[in-house]
Amino acid sequence: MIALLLRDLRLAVRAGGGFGLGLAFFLIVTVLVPFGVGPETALLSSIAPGVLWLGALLACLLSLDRIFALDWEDGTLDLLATAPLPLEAVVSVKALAHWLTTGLPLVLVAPLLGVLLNLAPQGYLWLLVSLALGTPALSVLGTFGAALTVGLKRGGLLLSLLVLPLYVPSLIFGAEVARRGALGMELTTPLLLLAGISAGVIALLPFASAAVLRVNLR
Amino acid sequence: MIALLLRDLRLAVRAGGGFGLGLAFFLIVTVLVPFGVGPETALLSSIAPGVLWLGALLACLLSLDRIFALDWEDGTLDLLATAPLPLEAVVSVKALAHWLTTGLPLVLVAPLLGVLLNLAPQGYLWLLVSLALGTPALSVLGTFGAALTVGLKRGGLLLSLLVLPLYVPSLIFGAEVARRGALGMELTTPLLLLAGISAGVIALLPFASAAVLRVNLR
Amino acid sequence: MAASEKLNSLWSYANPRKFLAVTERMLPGLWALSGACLIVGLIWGFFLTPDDYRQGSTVKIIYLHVPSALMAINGWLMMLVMSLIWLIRRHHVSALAARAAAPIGATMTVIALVTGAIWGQPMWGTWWAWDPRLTSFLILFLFYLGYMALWSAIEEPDTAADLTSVLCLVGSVFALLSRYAVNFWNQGLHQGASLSLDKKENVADVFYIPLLVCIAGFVLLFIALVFYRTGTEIRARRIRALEARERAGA
Amino acid sequence: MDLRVSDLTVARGGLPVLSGLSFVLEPGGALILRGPNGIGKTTLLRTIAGLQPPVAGRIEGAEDRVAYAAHADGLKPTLSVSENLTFWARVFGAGDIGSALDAFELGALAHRAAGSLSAGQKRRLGLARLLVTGRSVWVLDEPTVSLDTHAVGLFAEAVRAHLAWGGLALIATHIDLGLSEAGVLELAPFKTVLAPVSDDFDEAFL
Amino acid sequence: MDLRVSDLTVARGGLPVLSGLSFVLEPGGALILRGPNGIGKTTLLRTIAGLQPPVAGRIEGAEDRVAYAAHADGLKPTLSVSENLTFWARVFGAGDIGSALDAFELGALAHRAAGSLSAGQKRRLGLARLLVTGRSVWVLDEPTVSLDTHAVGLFAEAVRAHLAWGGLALIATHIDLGLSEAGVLELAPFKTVLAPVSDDFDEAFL
Amino acid sequence: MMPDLGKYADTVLSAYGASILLLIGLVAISLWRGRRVRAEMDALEKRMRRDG
Ligand code: HEM
Ligand SMILES: Nc1ncnc2c1ncn2[C@@H]1O[C@H](COP(=O)(O)OP(=O)(O)OP(=O)(O)O)[C@@H](O)[C@H]1O
Ligand SMILES: Nc1ncnc2c1ncn2[C@@H]1O[C@H](COP(=O)(O)OP(=O)(O)OP(=O)(O)O)[C@@H](O)[C@H]1O
Ligand SMILES: [Mg+2]
Ligand SMILES: [Mg+2]
Repeated sequence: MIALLLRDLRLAVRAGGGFGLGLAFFLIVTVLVPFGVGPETALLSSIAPGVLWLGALLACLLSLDRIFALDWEDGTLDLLATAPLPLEAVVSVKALAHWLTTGLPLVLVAPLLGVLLNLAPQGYLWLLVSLALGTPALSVLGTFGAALTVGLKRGGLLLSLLVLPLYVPSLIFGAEVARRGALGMELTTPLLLLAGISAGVIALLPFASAAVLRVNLR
Repeated sequence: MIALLLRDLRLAVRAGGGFGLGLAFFLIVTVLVPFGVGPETALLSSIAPGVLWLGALLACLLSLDRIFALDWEDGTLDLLATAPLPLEAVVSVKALAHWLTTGLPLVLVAPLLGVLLNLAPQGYLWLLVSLALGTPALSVLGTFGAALTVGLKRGGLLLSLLVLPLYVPSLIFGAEVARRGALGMELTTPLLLLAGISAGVIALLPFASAAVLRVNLR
Repeated sequence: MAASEKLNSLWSYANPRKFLAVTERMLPGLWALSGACLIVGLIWGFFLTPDDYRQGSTVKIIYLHVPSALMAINGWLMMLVMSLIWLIRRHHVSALAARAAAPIGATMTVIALVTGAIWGQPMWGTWWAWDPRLTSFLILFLFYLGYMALWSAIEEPDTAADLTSVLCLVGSVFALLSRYAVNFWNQGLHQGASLSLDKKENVADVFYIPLLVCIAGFVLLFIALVFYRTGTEIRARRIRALEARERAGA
Repeated sequence: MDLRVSDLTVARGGLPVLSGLSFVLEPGGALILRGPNGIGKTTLLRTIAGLQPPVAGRIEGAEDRVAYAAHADGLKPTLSVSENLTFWARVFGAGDIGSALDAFELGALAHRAAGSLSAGQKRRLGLARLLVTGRSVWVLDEPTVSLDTHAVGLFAEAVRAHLAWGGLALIATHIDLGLSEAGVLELAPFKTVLAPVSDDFDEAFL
Repeated sequence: MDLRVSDLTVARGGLPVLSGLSFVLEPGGALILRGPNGIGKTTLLRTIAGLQPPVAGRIEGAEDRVAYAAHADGLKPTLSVSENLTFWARVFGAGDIGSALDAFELGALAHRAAGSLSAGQKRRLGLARLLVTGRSVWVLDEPTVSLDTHAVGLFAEAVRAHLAWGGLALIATHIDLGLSEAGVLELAPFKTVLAPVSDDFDEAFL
Repeated sequence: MMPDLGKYADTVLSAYGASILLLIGLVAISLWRGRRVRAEMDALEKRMRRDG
């Protein structure tokens, strides 16, 4: 299992492995927003928390199809399914590897991009906290979506369609925490709800993902 | 050549072919924006043109890797390169097929999504016009990017990274047209620039794409 | 004893042949009844009810809006039940019924959204507002879309049934979650002060009886459509099997 | 432990392709599956490997004992030959990769990225994976595709060593492997003959 | 027109693998390339097909006359067998697909999606593609992988018909194709021996 | 017989129009596909009975 995690991390940092590309996408989306909506500082700073959360979510989303697609194509998944690892563990490790290579870097770089969008000074801490609590759920939900679509050639966009509505609660509470943080408002309730969703998803969804993956392999 | 176009269109509408998924992504991004930035109508309506352009651009971007990746993986590209079609024509047909299956539906559905973001009533016409003029350039530029990254396993995000800067001018002028249209302002200059970019790109870029593709095949 | 027997006989409708035979007999009646209810209810509502004192004639939209909104939610619930039955008992008919219901539910969602949007224009001065009810309906619509897209993307029917059923389960949980999330995020306009229907006491009957007739019409139409479309799905599935046989024979 | 297959029916694409298949394979035994293209060899092997459920019949002695090798080798092009092998050795918690590399003469290629190997070299690496699984039932689908005659010899030796150690091997192939001691099972007689159209829909879904 | 290869050097991964290769193939002639795994057969065939440039030497008579068939068949899994073939027939503007289907006994499968074929059936479809190109130089990389003996016979017949029509064929393979009339070129002697590291940087880059 | 819809006539009529169109469309598509599939199945069954 650790072998699997290490392999996934190693593959991600190898040439063409995609590490850092989620980050780059996040950066570029953030940079493009001012081109789209215009450069007024006040407007930008009022939409900054939401845009950063959205950007992180999209960057995460786009890297989802890497979770299983390559392993499916070259037959690794078939072999893993006959290996002495429970598929639930495989799925969880995959989600963890995805978070470590995509979610974590996004969390760390988000404050930097906040500067580009004139995020209010008191907003940085809560942006960081909300992303740190929310992105693991995004990875686990994404793993579920990836397991659902793994058999389909180039299921990438179908994957997005399936996963995005699942992301809505996390996005709402996460962006709410970040926004309230930036405005200096009270934010315990959304923060708890955000954490609750993440905890529930991490605890339960791997079983659904493994079941779905098993169906897709047969 | 018509055979190629027809085949691409047919593949796109076949199960799992991805037709309509670009659309779905566009829809979903537009829907998610209010969750991120909050539901205030005035705020939404002021960022609407920019967000719609960005959403269309991202939806287009995400479907780029379909242009060549599948044909590369199953060896079709090798075979096409040895076929009696000039590679420039292949590349142009691919771009056209991409626009027909992705760009055109985006253009047609954008006004509907404008409603969701409370776009100002006078903005609809110009949103439509700017997208209709701008998206062909996005497809052609994207084909170039796809040709650049075709050899790379899972080059999807690298592709985004390469193509996004190329999209910036189209995005700036396109969003400017849509925004000025929504505000009822004068918009001839950005409109002409947008159309100029599209025309230039369509006329010249296929040669670059074909050259790059040839290098990638060897 | 009797109860379990009854249960057994209920499961026997999961046999496609029997299902087809039974629904075949019921369908003409269902079509007629649902058509009658819809026509009576809508004509009654449209022509014979008074205007509301604040909303004017727009209140007549309620006869389409509320029943379709109800059926949009109940359609998903029915799909959830059918998915569970498929996952537990593996009756093909239930999986196909869930598949057949999805486009109906999606259409109902669209009707609710469209009538709501049209209604919102005079009432709230905008086609669309990010009101929680509206928003959660939009999310429901996305779930319907994803569900249908997944069905059509997978070729193997049993695999598709398994995957869409799990999606339906997980989706239901998240549809509920987003309902609460959305409520938390925006208090909204819907059912706000602009709705004089809150004072049900004085106008109740005039609006209510035709509304009930319309709701009955929508429910019956939903059932008729599900029966009919499930029959279609069963036949399509059989065509697939027969064609495979034919090819294998060749 | 024996591998016992009794009255097995396997399906692909929702249609049974082979039925009434029974055989017993004892430790140290090898069975070669033969049959024309499309008869259902791949389907049968996937079913025995536990990747898809059988339609009818039983498979005993396969669970958690199978090392499966299909057309796709499960190799990561960006990892080196030894990294690829080490990964599988650790997943299965068994074997050292040195002897596996030697058995397929991969020593000289150990530090090359798997993606830069030629077709036959890749295949050799895919077969070397079998040696690090420590599993006793080898289920192999056309294992010698792309191999030159020398490498086919290496493969036959590896199989012999596996059998001598008490392993079992089930191999689908179209060409001669030089494994004279192995039994041969011709699959053509087990091809499913579909009954004429029945009115029972539930059955006709299959 | 002859296919002439003179003093050819081909490279893979930035390293020359075969050098000093010359041969002439006349219309109606077939040449079978043999050599151990990794000697450079695939590399040579890709160079002759024009997919990569040669390092040195000349190839004459190949341009726009080559029909290339590699491991990957260029089939779309969602299109049917006949749709796949029709596409290639129209791209090459030649051939009717009926005779190609017949030659590889694909008639019964014509309406099946290519993705649902077995390994050997796919390969047959990939070979049938050659017949609709109307090209005279067939460049084939291990064409009979996954084929059963009957299908190998069909392939040999198709090659013979092609040669009789005046075509040429260049085939890399490890197994016996039953094409006794074809010449055989053993590649092992042409393996590049790299000179010891030279001080001339420009040269050392190759 | 037409009731007076006042200034909201457009609103109400378009709501009714759109909804009824959607309902009719749904029913029509269902019936159309149902008919086609049923005919196809009957033809197929007949053919297969005759052949084998
Ligand atoms: C796109 C917009 C809208 C959507 C998606 C929507 C959705 C819904 C839903 C889900 C219900 C619940 C049905 C039930 O639980 O009984 C409902 C009921 C209702 N809606 Fe809407 N609605 C929308 C716009 C509007 C507008 C603009 C109005 C009027 C100003 C309105 C008036 C009503 C009324 C009066 C009810 C019945 C409330 C009750 O049962 O007490 N809706 N709508
Ligand atoms: N979706 C499908 N629908 C109908 N038939 C299918 C489907 N998928 C596969 N088949 C058929 O199932 C049969 C068994 O395929 P399988 O891959 O097991 O054959 P195989 O014996 O491995 O052949 P090969 O030697 O060519 O690899 C084939 O005839 C194939 O055409
Ligand atoms: N990137 C690389 N760096 C170094 N060597 C490479 C690289 N890519 C390929 N090679 C080597 O080039 C040689 C030629 O490979 P090629 O695929 O042409 O062999 P082949 O004769 O087709 O072998 P097979 O019979 O196994 O298919 C192989 O030895 C291979 O290992
Ligand atoms: Mg096979
Ligand atoms: Mg080779």
